[in-house]
Amino acid sequence: MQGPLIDNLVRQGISRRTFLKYCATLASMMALPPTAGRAMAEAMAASRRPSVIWLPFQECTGCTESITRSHSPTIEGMIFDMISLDYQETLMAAAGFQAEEARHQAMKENMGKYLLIVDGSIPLGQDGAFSCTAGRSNLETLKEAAAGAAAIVAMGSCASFGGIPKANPNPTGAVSVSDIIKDKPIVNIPGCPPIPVVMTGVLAHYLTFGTLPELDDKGRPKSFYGETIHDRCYRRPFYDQGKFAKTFDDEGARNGWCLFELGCKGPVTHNACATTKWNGGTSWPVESGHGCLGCSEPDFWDAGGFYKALSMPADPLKFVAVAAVAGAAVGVGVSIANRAKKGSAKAAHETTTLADLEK
Amino acid sequence: MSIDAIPIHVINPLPTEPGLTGNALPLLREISEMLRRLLETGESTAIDLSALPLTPIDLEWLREKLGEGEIAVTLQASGESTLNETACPGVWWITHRNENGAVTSQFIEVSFVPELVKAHPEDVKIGRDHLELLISDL
Amino acid sequence: MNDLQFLTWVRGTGLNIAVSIFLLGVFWRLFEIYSLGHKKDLSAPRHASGASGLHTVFRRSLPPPGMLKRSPVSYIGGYIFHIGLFIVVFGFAPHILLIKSLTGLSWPALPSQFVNLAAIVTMAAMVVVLFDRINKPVKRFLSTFEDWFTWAVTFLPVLTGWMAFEHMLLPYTTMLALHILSVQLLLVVLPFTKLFHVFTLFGSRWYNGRVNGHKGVPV
Amino acid sequence: MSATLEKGVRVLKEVIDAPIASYFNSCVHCGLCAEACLFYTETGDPKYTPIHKLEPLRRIYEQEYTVLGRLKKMIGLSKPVTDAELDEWQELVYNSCTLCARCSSVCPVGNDIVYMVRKFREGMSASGHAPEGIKGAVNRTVTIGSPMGVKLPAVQAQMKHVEEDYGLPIPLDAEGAEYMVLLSSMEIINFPEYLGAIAKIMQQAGKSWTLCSTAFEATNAGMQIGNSDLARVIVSRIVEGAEKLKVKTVISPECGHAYTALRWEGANLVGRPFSFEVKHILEVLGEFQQQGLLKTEGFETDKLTFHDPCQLARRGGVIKQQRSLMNQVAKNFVEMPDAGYMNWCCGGGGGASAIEEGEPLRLEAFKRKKAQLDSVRPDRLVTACANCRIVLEEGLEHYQMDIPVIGLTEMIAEHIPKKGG
Repeated sequence: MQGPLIDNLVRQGISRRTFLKYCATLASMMALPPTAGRAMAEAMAASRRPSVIWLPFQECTGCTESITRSHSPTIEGMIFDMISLDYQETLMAAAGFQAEEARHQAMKENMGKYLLIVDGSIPLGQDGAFSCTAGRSNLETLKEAAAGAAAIVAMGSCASFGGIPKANPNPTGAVSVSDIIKDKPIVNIPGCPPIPVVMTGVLAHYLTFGTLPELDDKGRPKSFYGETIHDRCYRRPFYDQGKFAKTFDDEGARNGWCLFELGCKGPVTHNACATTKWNGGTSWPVESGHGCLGCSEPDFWDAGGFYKALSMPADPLKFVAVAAVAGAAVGVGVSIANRAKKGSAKAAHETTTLADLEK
Repeated sequence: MSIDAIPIHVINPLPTEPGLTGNALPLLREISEMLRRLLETGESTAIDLSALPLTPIDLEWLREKLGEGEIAVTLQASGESTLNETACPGVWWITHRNENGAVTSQFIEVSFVPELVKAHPEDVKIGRDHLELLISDL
Repeated sequence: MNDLQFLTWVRGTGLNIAVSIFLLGVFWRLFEIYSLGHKKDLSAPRHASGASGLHTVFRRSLPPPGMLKRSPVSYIGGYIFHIGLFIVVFGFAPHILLIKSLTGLSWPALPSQFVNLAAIVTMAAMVVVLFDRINKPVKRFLSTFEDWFTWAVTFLPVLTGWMAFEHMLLPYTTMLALHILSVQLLLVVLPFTKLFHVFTLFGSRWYNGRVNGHKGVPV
Repeated sequence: MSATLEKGVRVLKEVIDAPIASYFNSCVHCGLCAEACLFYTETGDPKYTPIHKLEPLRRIYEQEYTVLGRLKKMIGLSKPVTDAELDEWQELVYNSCTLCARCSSVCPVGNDIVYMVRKFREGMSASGHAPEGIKGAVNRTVTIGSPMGVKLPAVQAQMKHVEEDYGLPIPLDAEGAEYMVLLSSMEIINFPEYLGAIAKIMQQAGKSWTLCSTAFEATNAGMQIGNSDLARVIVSRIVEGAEKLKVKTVISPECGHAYTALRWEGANLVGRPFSFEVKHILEVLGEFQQQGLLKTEGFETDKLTFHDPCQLARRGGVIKQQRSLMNQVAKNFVEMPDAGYMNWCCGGGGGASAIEEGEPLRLEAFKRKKAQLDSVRPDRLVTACANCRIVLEEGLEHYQMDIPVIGLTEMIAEHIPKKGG
């Protein structure tokens, strides 16, 4: 697969116009000016194919699945042709020493220039023994790979924020990439899994402009994570009218009413699902009748349960009964003391006579 | 699979935004300015309609004001795209759809011919090679 | 701690602490106040219809003759902000869900936009009432730190709730967390400040009404 | 000579009860009670805000009976009440409060502020902070028998006069009479017509009645100063007198505080329910009127209005009787604004009229009554409280308003046809 990207695409039956159209749409999604679409198309078409090393840590391969496997060949999948994916355990044919050798080779040849993609969280517990590759802990591997990377892309919620492995009680001591690497530009592309077009958008931006796109305070590309699911949700008007589905199969659910009461985390979840949708624009969780889980936010797994509305207590109120009893006990104690005090004041009462009116 | 096959439908869709936001009118002035530039310098320009705070009603209003022109181009590329000339020649209304027919992006392009309609020299070369191969085979 | 963790904390541990202190305070204070007891009235009662503690509990919600004119801001502002608070607290769907999850009680919600409007009106009325407190010599004279503090503690939840709803100033998640936190502050201080009148006002009206009811005076 | 701060605080600890605790915890400092108090409305001075008059009591409550208050006192956030402070509060608790209870009837959270003032006076008097004027009145009531120093011979002299003037017997110590009539010393000295009026009314109704030689005086300065022990001494005389004479009903005279002291506080002071009924003279007249025992002839034709004594109307529940009695004898009876339940005090109730140094403030507060009268412009003012009557007359004179003040009972009696005439 040598030569410019466009040749590869054409070989796979994707026309230049299709690619141009795709780039225009991608630029639009990333809130770039229309001219950027053309610039991206030109840059990517003539891609200089940077070396990319993809490290999987504590992950489920869902992120890889999301980006590379769809029901039909997609441009997202094809776009991987514009990079030189020099190490990806799941996709690469090589194994064992051969694979490790490829990684070291790529790192050496492209020192300071390669892009590092990470999916999965990094376990710190038991000296990192929970997840090792080639006899080395993920932590070591990450530190080594990050040292020579131009930038790091944390793919998915695990790499971005720790994800499910970090969920309470976090037995492996999982942390995110940005918890460890502090001296490299890091883009977080959270989601469980993340939306494929975000990955391609970030790659396209990097290839076109040589920089990472603008990020929010959690390191996510603003153009995709700038707004909440709730803000862009087609069910939003029902929220404003106070029309809520109460169960998953009631009249309200059938009428497409708001899923807030069923635990939808749309209001606090920043992602582009409502606009990009999933599976080639077929649908997305809320459209299929289920509330948003909030998977692109840190610690979404521990945010009080998927089926509990945001305004409901995240945990059962454990101390209230004790507090009520304690309050009553304090109250009774004070009452007894007060009554004793009042009683002794009464007992000490000396009948006032006229003379007692004077000091 | 098309979305219509999924049996969840909004039975009582809400009426769309009751009114115009007022953002569409300045856009007409912008387009007129873009046309002036096209005539003076030959420079093509475009507006990304999804980047602007326009309601469906705004878009409808804009579309209606710009009118229908003589040329309507249909592009089959990972879903259908339409590149329609408006009643103002040089102003093109471009809608990209995906394989499912959903609108993925919308542009107004001000150019003599939309960029996407023109054949790329590389493609023309491939076509010529293909044609020459065809002739030599005859 | 990031914004979602902050939100989860206030929804979990924070709420737990706040509701516990609130309940502890309420029980403690109610016992402390009402256990002081009072003497039985030995004078012969005079019965009159409409004169009783229960009557006064309700009747005292209306301004006595001539008073509305003497202090319109207190009454109208007070009505608006109390009713507004009631609408906002008990009419907004997410609040009802919270109450339902805590008590099992539930009722239909009001449209969110209406609640939003009520919140704006409530805040406006509260600002007017605050201005009246600053402006009116009597109110200013009576006011202590507690009066300004409790005003702020009551105003903040409405403000933060409204700003969260309107996506103002801060991201929704942070604002929502601040909103819940401000409500918790309100819950924590309520039993120990003049805000406790939400409980004692019924007792006070009842005592007043009963003393007068004994005399056959419908107050 | 044993009044001390410590004693005052101890007495307050005794009287602070659940209602007071509830009231202090309910107060939101809305200031509406000020709008109901004539001492504030006429002076505009915020220190006359009713709830503020209780500030030392509030602190004692908080420091003695709440955990947080105790803590605040310990760390110095809540200062102990001092003699100097109570001295300063004397004016607020006595001079500028007539126990009229208008504040109690407007408080939106339902605080019975006057209930608290009454209790606070217990501590004020026990700590030696009661005003000289009321102390003198208490002294005279306890030692001589009446706040104005009237003794039995003076009463007997008036009885004789009245018997001569009206030609009707005034019974004294008649055992088994249905009614025992009490007087206020003002009626004995200033308004002897009252006794004559009673004689006429009782004769027409055919009821037996009597005065009591050991209990002719109804007013209770002990209650006004706020000392239950002394109030008990005074009220016990009446109870003993009524029980000795075995009367069915004791009639409280046209005096608001006498009525409250006897009707509502009396049984609580002596610690047991009465074996007789207590009625205000207007209640008795109202009953006679309903039973057809009160027949009058002729009408007053000039413009009359009625001043409701606070203790009778707002604090006593007697509101309708006076109106129907007025209408029986007056053609041109007009009501003042706020009349009846929400009437404004004359400014001299609750012992305030006995405080000499409080007079300038009383006269200032009288502007409220003046405004009420100005809006009606009556020819004469009728009331049913001898104390109100004196205070009203003083105020009217000060503001040079030529409106005579008369007692309702006397006015009714004037319309009772002479026997056989």
